[in-house]
Amino acid sequence: MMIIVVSLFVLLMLVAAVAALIFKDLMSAVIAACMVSLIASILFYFLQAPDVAMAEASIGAALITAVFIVAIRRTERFEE
Amino acid sequence: MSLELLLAAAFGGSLLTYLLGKISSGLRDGFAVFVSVILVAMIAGLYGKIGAVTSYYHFMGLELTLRISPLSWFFAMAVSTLGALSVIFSLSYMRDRERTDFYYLMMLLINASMLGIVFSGDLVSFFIFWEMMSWSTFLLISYNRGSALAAGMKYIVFSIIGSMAMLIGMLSLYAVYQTVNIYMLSNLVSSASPGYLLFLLIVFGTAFAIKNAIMPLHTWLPDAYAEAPSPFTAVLSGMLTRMGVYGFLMIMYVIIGSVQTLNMGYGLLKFNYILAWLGAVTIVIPTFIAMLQNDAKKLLAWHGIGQGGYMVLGIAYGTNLGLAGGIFHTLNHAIYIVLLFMSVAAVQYRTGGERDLNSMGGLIKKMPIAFIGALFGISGLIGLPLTNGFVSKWLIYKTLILNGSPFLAFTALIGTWGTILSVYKFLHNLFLGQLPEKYKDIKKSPVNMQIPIVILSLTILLFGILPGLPLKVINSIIASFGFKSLNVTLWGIVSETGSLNTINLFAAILTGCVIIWLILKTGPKSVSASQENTYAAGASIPEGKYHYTVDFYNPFYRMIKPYLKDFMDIFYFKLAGWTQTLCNIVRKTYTGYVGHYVTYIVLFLAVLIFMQLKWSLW
Amino acid sequence: MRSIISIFLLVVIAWGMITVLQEIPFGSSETRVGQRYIDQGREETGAANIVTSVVLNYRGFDTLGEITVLFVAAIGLGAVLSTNRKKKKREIESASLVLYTGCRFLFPLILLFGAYIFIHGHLTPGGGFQGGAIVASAFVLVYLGCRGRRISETGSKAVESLGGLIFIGIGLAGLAVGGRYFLSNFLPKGELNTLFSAGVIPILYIAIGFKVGSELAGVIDHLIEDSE
Amino acid sequence: MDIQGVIHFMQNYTYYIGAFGLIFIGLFIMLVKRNLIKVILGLSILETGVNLFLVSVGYISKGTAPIFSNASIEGKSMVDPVPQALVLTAIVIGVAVLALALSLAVRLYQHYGTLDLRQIREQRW
Amino acid sequence: MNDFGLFLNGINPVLFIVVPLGFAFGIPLLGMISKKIVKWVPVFVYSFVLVGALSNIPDVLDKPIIIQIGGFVPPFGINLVAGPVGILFSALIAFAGLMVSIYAVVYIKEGPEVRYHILYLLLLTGAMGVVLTGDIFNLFVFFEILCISSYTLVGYFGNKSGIESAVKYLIQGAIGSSLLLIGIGLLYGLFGTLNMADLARQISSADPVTVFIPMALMITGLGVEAALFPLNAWLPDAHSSAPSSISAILSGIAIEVGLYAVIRILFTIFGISDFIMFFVFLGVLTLLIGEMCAFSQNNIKRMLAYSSIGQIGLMVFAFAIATSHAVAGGLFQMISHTLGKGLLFMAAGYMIIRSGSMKTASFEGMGKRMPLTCVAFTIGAFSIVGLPPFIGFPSKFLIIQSALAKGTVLFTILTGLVLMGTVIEGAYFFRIVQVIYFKKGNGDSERNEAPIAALIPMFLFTAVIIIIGIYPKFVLGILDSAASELLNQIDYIRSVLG
Repeated sequence: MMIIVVSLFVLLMLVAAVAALIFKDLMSAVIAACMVSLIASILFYFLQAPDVAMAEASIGAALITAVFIVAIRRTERFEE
Repeated sequence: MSLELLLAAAFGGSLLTYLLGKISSGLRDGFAVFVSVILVAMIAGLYGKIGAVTSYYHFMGLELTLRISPLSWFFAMAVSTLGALSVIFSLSYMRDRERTDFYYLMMLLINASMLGIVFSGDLVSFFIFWEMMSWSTFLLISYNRGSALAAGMKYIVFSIIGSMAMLIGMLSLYAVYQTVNIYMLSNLVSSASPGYLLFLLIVFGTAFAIKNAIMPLHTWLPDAYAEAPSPFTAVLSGMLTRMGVYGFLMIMYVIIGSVQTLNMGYGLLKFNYILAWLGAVTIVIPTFIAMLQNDAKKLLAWHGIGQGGYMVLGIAYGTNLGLAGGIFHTLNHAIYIVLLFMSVAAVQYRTGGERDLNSMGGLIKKMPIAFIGALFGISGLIGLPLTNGFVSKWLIYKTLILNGSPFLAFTALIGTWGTILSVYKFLHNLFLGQLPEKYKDIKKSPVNMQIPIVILSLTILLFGILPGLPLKVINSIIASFGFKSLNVTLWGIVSETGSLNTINLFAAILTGCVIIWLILKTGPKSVSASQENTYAAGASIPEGKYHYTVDFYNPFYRMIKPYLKDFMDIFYFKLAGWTQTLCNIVRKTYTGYVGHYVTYIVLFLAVLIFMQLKWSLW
Repeated sequence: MRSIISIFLLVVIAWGMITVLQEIPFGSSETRVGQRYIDQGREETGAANIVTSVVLNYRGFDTLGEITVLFVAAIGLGAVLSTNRKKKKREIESASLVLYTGCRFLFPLILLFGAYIFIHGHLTPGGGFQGGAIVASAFVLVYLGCRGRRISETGSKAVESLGGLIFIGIGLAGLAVGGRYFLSNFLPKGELNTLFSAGVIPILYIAIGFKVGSELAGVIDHLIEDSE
Repeated sequence: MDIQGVIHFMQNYTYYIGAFGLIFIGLFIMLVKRNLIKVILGLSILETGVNLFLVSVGYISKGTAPIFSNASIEGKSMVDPVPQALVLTAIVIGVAVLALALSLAVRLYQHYGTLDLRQIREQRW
Repeated sequence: MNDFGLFLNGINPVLFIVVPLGFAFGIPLLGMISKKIVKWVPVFVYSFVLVGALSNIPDVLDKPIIIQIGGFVPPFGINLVAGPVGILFSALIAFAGLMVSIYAVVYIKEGPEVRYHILYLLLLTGAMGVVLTGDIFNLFVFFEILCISSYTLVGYFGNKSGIESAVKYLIQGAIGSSLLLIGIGLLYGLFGTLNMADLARQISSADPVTVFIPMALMITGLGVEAALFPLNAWLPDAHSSAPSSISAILSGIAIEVGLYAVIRILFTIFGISDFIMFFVFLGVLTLLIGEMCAFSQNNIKRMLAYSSIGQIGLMVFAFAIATSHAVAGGLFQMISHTLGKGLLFMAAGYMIIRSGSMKTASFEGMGKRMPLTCVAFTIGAFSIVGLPPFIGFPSKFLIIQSALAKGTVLFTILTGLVLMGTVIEGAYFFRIVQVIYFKKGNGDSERNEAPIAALIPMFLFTAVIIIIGIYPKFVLGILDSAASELLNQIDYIRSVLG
């Protein structure tokens, strides 16, 4: 039944990605992208890649999101 | 005396001249004259050493050779002599101009590359020297700035098109026969298929037709001649343009061979007929356009095109008489056109660069030597008996009539009429008529300008009276192409269908002159009258009432003007405009919007994938 | 319009992907090279974590390139942001006491955690990159929590440089003294699954950890600067 | 299609669908979005997708992580360590590119005052 | 051969990568001691690399040097392959790098100089890694170093156009590298190996349909950097906004290296040794588009950049013919383009500084103001157009010759198109030469030559352009063996895998 869980995660991840596509508020989009990264890191864990999962969680999800947020703070928040 | 040494001297001399110019201009002038004269002597010394081959360099696995043949000796002699005369002429013309070092460098470099062209034993060296000639000519045409820039651009674009066509032909020969040696090729190519030969003739023909300014490809020439520094225009018109003739001779009669060339095509669509007709067209139209010019150099330039037509006509005909006529005409044309340009340059030098025929006149008294030069020059150009032009034109007409081409002969004749009309305008507006007030105190041309003018004038007479001198050499050229040689005497040509004997002519004309002189002698003594006296019957007239000869042939001009537009030039300008527009449209691909660029990338990938999945390209 | 074209193009690409993915069935990968690493990695490198042995030994050259990429980005980011940077005095509202104290308290702990991760890279999941990122996140915390606190630029630069130089030095040492190969693992391998094992791997990972940590911290630092 | 078939399909393709779904969504964002930050976000999603794909290429059914945390573990059914190593590298490269991109975006905003790529077109044809 | 220390006969090629890298890492430390030293570091480093590359030429002509990193036998570790191609390119990179670094000593005066020199070293290191590596993922990594450092260097001045170009370049480049990475992943999934030779061995027995998809991805990905049409939209922006020294390197090294990667993948990995019609057309298209865009430019650096696109098209055309002569010609064209375009950009750099504008109209009368620079520029332009006796002529000669040696009508027509591109190229280059020399400038006309440290590299380039133009046999030997290395897949596999 692992596969059901995985499929749900994948679905959630794709939904988050689509959300990142749709959101006009860049902040929300970034959070959605962060979700994508986080779920991806869980998927990495399921794929027996703990090293990658750690890297994705710490770099891909955390640091990148921070950098995005800083960048948005310094520019503008809404996509017109 | 090896050919390598000759070329090394030519190229080294040009560079050394440039360097010497940095030290002292006198030293540079002396050295430039020295180099160019030495080259003449060296080449003269090569006479009779025909057939010597030297391999001087290996380039990308090809053996580059130099070789001297009768044809190349003939051209080299002409090139170096005229080059030397032009350099001597330049000495005062170029004094006090800017960048004289550069001028001499390019002048000698062009001379050297022309020598390289004619002495090349293989197509690669031929191409290399050809290209060097092209870009150095470009630099020199642009020398005068202003409108010279456009002329230079026109020249170089045509020139590159020509050399690219030549590159294709040359490399295709290399790819097929694994050699670029002209003489080895001449043995191999004769067995090629007619289609391939036609391809070769077309690509090489394009290159040489551009250089020789044959009718649809002529438009670079008038501007280039008019805008280049005048002593260089002399070289440009005399020999550089005629490298096209050399090229035609080489590709038609050396590489492909007379038998193959003359049998190319069917009936009236034979290659050489078409070329001959192009030549005929080139004679007629430019000559009449020349008539309409009011710029002395442009007028001569259009004649340069027209005379090139005679050469091509002679060469294309492919009989021994015609070839002799074509080659001889090349030489003769070089002599008198150089002379004419030098005369114009002398006038220009004294009048401060004036070229407009409508604003000059009456210089005969002020610059007699220049007038003599112009007179002899136009006599040669028209082809008056006792000038060299007569002999070569005679040869060409005779070929045409003998081979049953009255139409071509007629067109050539029309060309001569046009020539007469227009050169009279030239002579009259420059030297005859009223002298404008501002040129009252004009001085004679300097000695170093007079020397070349006198030499060339005498040469015109010499070759006109003794055509056998050059014709002997031309005879050996024709023989080397595999034609029957002519029966040449010192005074002319003997043949069963009518012979030329200049001594009779000479005698007749001399007699005529003596009679006229006697008649004049018996009449009342002529009194030298001032200009005012002849034009205003002794009364002094206000300056404003002077009338100059402007708008020569104006009614005629109005009549034929609509038909004599340079349609090709307009067409090329349109073409350039279209190219520009097309370029601007293409440029719009790069829209500046990243989204588009990303689309391009994805599109490229999608196309690759689609092609493979649909058609399995790999 | 653009969307339709884009979707069309992506569908074509997807078609190609589907075609090729038929040949790569999930879950049964072609592990010729990988299997050898699993079989012999322990003897050849002495690291328990095969990923680490691949990253630092079998494909150590990639990692050298990788830290270089990060270095490039850090330097480049500095170059991009530094031009005409205005050194204006900023009004910094100090953080609340709770936040401040919390940050001060958490900072060493996070650092320690990061250090643990990169020191144990050859034994457990994790390593220089992950540890470095955690170290960097400690700095992010300080930047956000304790406003006005900065790491010294020279210090972080020196750490960056030294980290890179140590990596290269060890590589060259391998070339010069060890097995005559660049980056060869010339130190004794030790006993599997102990801290002091796997030859040069821990040293490399520590160097990477410091380097990555200071670089990522530097990146954040540059970006945050004068953003308030 | 019965439930077994669906599960089979999912077992075979779920990760691939996830990975390529991310890749295509990322590409799509980059294709149609006009906001620079959004485009960079698309790039980030694209890179995550690529990483996910790489790791799933190296997966072996019922495999274990390639770590010999104690001596008793057999190396028989470990997943391929190479793609994991590659992905580690790729993640770091990705963060480098993204950080650089964002810093450039910040600078660009200072120059143009907008992030709309349609208006940032001074360099063209 | 496997036992290869720091020095054997020549300098170990791994040092070509490691030494610049080490110095790049060390520069921040050096910069703390003295900022003056920093700018001489690239000069020093690339003199060393140049000597090293040249010292390896005799060995390499004999058989390629295979260097294993970490001591693992090829399919299981990363290896460097310093064959004739690798050494040829490293010598080229080192030479161009050395020259441009000398130029940069005086040229780079503003901005964060220390960072410039670090990034410059890393840019060249990336290029060096790409040409030397024998592992496809390693290629990706070095490629990223190359790309990322060029993104930043394009935006080095931090001005509006620089940043804009850098952003655009980055977006396109990042998509390219992602596609490349997907391609690598697919290949790994298919064959379970990353070593080029090993991949090549297995691909020769694989189903062409499936193998093609990763190839398409990789070609697209690398094609962005190699500036194939229509993936080259970044190029004119980036080349024109970067500092001129960087434009010289981008144009002379970066796109060549990208193209190298493309042909390495096509020829060596995928073993496509017959001529590839698609790429023949692509090459001609790239050439024509590049030249046509350059034709109507009045910004000199954009013009030169578009001309680079044209040159790349010519190279692609040459490589796609895929006979040994054609490939040698393509490599030769790369050399001549590196030298010629490097020279042009360097000369243009100072002309821009002196005239204060990139508009071609502002160069009127430059021939008087900076005669030496202008002579260098002119020679570079003539060489790019392919006029004898400069280096552009033999290279173009070789390419056209091998295209015509195909003997088909189609190739004759394509050659005609290529030469038409040359005509356009000639037209705009000659126009610039006219503007420089034959137009009277209205500004001040006193002599204001570029500094001597900038003239030295220009004149060394000029000297090499003329010398190789007259004696092409200096390079023909190594070009021939490089061409046979590229075309001879089996020998490559054998020499790497034993």
